[in-house]
Amino acid sequence: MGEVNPDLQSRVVKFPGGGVLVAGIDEIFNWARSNSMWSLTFGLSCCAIEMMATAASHYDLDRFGILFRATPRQADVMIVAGWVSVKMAPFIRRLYDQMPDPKHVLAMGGCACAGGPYRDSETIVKGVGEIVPVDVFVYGCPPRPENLIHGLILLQERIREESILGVRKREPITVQG
Amino acid sequence: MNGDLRDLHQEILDLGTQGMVMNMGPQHPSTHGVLRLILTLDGEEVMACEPVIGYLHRGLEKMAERRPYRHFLPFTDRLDYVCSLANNLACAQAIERLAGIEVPDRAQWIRVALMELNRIASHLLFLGTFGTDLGATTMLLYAFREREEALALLEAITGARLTYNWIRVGGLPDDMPENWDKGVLAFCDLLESRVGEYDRLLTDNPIFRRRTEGVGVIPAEDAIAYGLTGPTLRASGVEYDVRRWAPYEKYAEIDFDVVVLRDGDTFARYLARRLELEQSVRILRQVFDRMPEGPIASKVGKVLKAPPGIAFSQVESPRGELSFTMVSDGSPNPQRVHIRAPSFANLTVLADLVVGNKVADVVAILGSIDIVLGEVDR
Amino acid sequence: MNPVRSLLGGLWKIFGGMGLTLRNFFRRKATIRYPYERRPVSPRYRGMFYLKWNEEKQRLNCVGCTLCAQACPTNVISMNKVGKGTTAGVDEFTMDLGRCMFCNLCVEACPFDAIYMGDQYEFAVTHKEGSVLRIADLAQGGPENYRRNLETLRRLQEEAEKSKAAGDKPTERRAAEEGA
Amino acid sequence: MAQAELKERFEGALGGLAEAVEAEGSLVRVRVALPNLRAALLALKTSPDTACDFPANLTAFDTGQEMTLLYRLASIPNRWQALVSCPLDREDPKAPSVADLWPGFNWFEREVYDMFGVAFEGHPDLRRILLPDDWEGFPFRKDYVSKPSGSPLKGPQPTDLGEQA
Amino acid sequence: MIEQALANPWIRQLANAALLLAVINLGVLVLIYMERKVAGFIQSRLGPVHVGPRGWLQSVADALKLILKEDIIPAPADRFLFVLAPFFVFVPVLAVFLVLPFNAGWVAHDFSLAALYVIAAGTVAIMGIVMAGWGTNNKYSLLGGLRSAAQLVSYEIPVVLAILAVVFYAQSMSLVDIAEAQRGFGWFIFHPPLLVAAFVYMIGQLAETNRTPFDLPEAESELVSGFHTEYSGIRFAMFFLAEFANTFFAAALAVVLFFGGWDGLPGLTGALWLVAKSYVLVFVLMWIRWTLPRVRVDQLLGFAWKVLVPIGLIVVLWAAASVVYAGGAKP
Repeated sequence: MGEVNPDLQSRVVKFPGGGVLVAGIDEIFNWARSNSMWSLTFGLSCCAIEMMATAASHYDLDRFGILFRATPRQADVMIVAGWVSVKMAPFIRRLYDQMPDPKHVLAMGGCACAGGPYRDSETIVKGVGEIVPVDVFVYGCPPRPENLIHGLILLQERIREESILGVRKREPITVQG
Repeated sequence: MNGDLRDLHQEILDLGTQGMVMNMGPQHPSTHGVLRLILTLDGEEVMACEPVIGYLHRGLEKMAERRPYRHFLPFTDRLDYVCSLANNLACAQAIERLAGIEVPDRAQWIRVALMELNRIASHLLFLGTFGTDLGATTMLLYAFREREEALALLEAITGARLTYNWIRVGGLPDDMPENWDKGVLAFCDLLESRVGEYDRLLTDNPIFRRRTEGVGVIPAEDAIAYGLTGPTLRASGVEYDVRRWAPYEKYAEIDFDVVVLRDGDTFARYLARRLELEQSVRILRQVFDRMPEGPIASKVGKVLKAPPGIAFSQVESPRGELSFTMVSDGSPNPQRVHIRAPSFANLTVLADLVVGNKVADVVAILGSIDIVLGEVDR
Repeated sequence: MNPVRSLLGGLWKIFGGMGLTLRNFFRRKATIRYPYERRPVSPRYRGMFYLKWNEEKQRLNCVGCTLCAQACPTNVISMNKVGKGTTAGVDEFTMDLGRCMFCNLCVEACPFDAIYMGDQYEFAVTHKEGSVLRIADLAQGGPENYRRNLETLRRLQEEAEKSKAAGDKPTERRAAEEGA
Repeated sequence: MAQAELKERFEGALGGLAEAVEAEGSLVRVRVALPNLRAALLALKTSPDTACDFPANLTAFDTGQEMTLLYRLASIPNRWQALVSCPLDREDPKAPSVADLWPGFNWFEREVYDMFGVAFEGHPDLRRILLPDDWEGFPFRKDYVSKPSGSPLKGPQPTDLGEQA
Repeated sequence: MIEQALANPWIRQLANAALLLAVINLGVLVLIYMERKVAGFIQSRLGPVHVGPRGWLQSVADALKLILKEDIIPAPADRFLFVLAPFFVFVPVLAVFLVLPFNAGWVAHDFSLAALYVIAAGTVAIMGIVMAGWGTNNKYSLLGGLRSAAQLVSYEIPVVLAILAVVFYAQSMSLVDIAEAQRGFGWFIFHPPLLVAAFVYMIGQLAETNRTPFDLPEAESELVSGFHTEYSGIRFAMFFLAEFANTFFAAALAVVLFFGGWDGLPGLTGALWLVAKSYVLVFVLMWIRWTLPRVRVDQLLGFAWKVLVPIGLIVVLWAAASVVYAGGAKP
């Protein structure tokens, strides 16, 4: 995820050995980031119950260093668990905007991924991807806790491939909600 | 309710003190989903509260009108996703009553077992989240630990963990797997031993008692006028349990107590659910002794049509009376489906109940009403 | 009540709760270390959907009758039928995970014992299009059996055409009626 | 209790307010005309013969030709309930509010307003409840035409959806 | 050369401070790991296991990640207060460690009013929390900040009273002297008045370190994250570190005051004994945290004024009486 700013990239390569240095730092920071994905408690519906079950004793997300934070300011990953209604959409966007970079979104469940069984309902957004960029889709209705963990591991792998110089192009988005 | 307090607040407002408007939700750790509460605060005290709902609205009743009767059943799973089977049952019952379909005895007994097992899972979730609302995070983990066992049993029979869709019009899709009854009885024993632990951790805890006793009292008359149902109503001293009041399936033949408490406060609402766990265990123990052999589904035509008319079902879901009202015009699709969601009715009381309490009590009271936004918003 | 007694009583209750948490501290933990160990799922578990492979006939059981698609409340399934009667089969069968409710209605609707829901439940992907599964993913035994299924169907069709030429019509019609 | 007796009780309590009363099991179906609706509901609530003081349900349905309100009131100690139906004027649906009699019906009336556009006269706070405030039309009416939904976000569109969107 | 430099009192103090900072930060990382493990074990799960061997590197990963996060200052916030607040919380916590005696002679700076200094410096942190609450311009934060102010003002008194009782026994306000007075298992906890004082002190410190059942300023289920709701990245890390450093200090101070400081069985260095005893106390604090529900704000204040302060006063009188009439700890 995230496009590398070509300007910045070319500048880095010009330094002798700079590439190696950046790679080393990248490795360390990506290790840190992928192992400390604090996620925003964003339970919307059914999937939220499975998300809670994943954090509970039997599956224990804390093993991977994943904590649930209530405030978007301290979260790295937004797990959107459940269907997104038109009424809710602006709030999701705002919460996403409130999260500090680097941030990732995991859509949990068929509804968050693609509208799910409610795709022919007028009040439902056909996937949270229409509102925020999604990194990992976890299908299932609702996904088993193992499935969510699988998704989170995929996200970890994805984060490890990123570079700290990867700057996501962000433009300020005003949401009137 | 709290009329004097509201007058007092009006006086304070007239004096020129300005309340602070605080938005709780839609994304808030303890609104149990996406409920938004617009609170007007005077310091820590709530002067007014306006719940805003509809953040999960997906027009489920509208979707039902576009589908054949049977196609709507899986959608009902996602109403009250903590106790899906009760929704399945309520929907199936409404269709059965509308179309005049009988259900075989064995299916009715299995349905009772499923209901109670699911009620246990739901009440365990309540105990856990209620503990978390009051800061006792560990309760959540313990309750989920036991809930996971109940889910494993439900998974063994239905093949799903949360959204079961295991009740069909006219019966059940499949019989119990082998040794399932033994598993359930073993779980009953486990739960009974663990319930004592919950008491030690939470029910007997003096801090917990102080936080909940005498907070958010609903008198019996108010509870009736607001149309509350379920443990929320029974905690106020009204004996209304659909399982007794208008027995469905085999509940008329089962011996159990309806948990009725007098105080009507947050603690009573908690305790009602906690005590219902034991009643559910009691029911489960009776079910398997009395289950007859026989078919588990009656024959229903491929295209299900119902004669024109209005029928409604009443089911005691863990949150209260769940009722599907179905209007048929004789075509394969229902003309109108209305879902009387217990959480929706129970939530109406919140706005008046929290006035005069502290912010922390709002969380406790909301938790004790035990809502599921999926069925509030439909 | 005597305030001192109530204070001490409260403390005693608190110690009771703390005793419980300490006991749990030393109890066996409930955690399943998922990527390294798996919890067995119920044999009835409704996970990933598959088309049953019939080893004897060397084909998929599915004859493309679309009963499952009709039974689906959310239009998850679509298929392409080839041939007819005894030679009927599918050469394309897609299902959309993004809409599926895993409600089992399609499985119950199938009269040919052709579709099932298996025990696989890992559906995480990094691109949205990953939700649509084609016949090669769905066939039991994977793309290999999908290819063999096509071959069998082609062979059956050729045979049918041969026998049609020989004027053996009635059996075919009966089979077609059963199929519908 | 015998059905005939139950029917008599209800007829006695309602006087001439009801158009039809039928008993079936412990359920009494009552049909009321719109002008008598509030009086009939009040009679059901207050009359000691019926004592239906529990607001169990309120909904409406639209057949395309006719719109009907459906109240369900229960009497908890007596174990009976009444299903009151009241046809409405479909062109200009209006009904008296009973939110003052049963605060529990407050939200139910708002919901019926939200979905069918029935204006409850005397309701303290008749606004949309489930749908967004700026929604157009009343979706549960049979003549409602659904619109293709536009983008969920108002204002400037997000530009950084990358390759996923 | 190093010896020469260290002879300079300024450089010496700076070196001490730097060493302390490093030790504290390391200790805090261990503490965070411990907290998560303890929470996990109590809750019948494992806690961090996959990051590094047995999850040892979990807090390192967290810290590194927090450093890398975008630093957001919300537009409506009071920039000055918002930026300053974390320092106001973090620095006093470090400052109090200066007077903590780890072993005989192992103290960065000892002076005769150390006990008073600890109380005074600790109070500055309240300012930071109130500043964070106000400066963020967020209503949750504001409520959290106000709660914090009320809470810390109330619980400061029982803590001071408990320390006062110890001072009576030790007849000195220097923490070194207090620890010295308990040499040879003459721990103050064994004296009945000070046993009660220790109780009062621990409850008061639970409140001062904002831990459940008194974590109202950041009550997650009510105020999202309380006063640090809007803080992200490194600024949040400072609050986070300060909270744990504070917890550790509260436990270490309790050890010095009541549990004999570095006194222990011979064979191990005194400092190790002190740290070990502190960790046991920290474990108790965590154990309490993961067992009890949270109290309400009025109950919190009521408990301080109606229960803890009277008990504290009685303890002070009791301690004074036993020092004067029965000789107390000193012969």
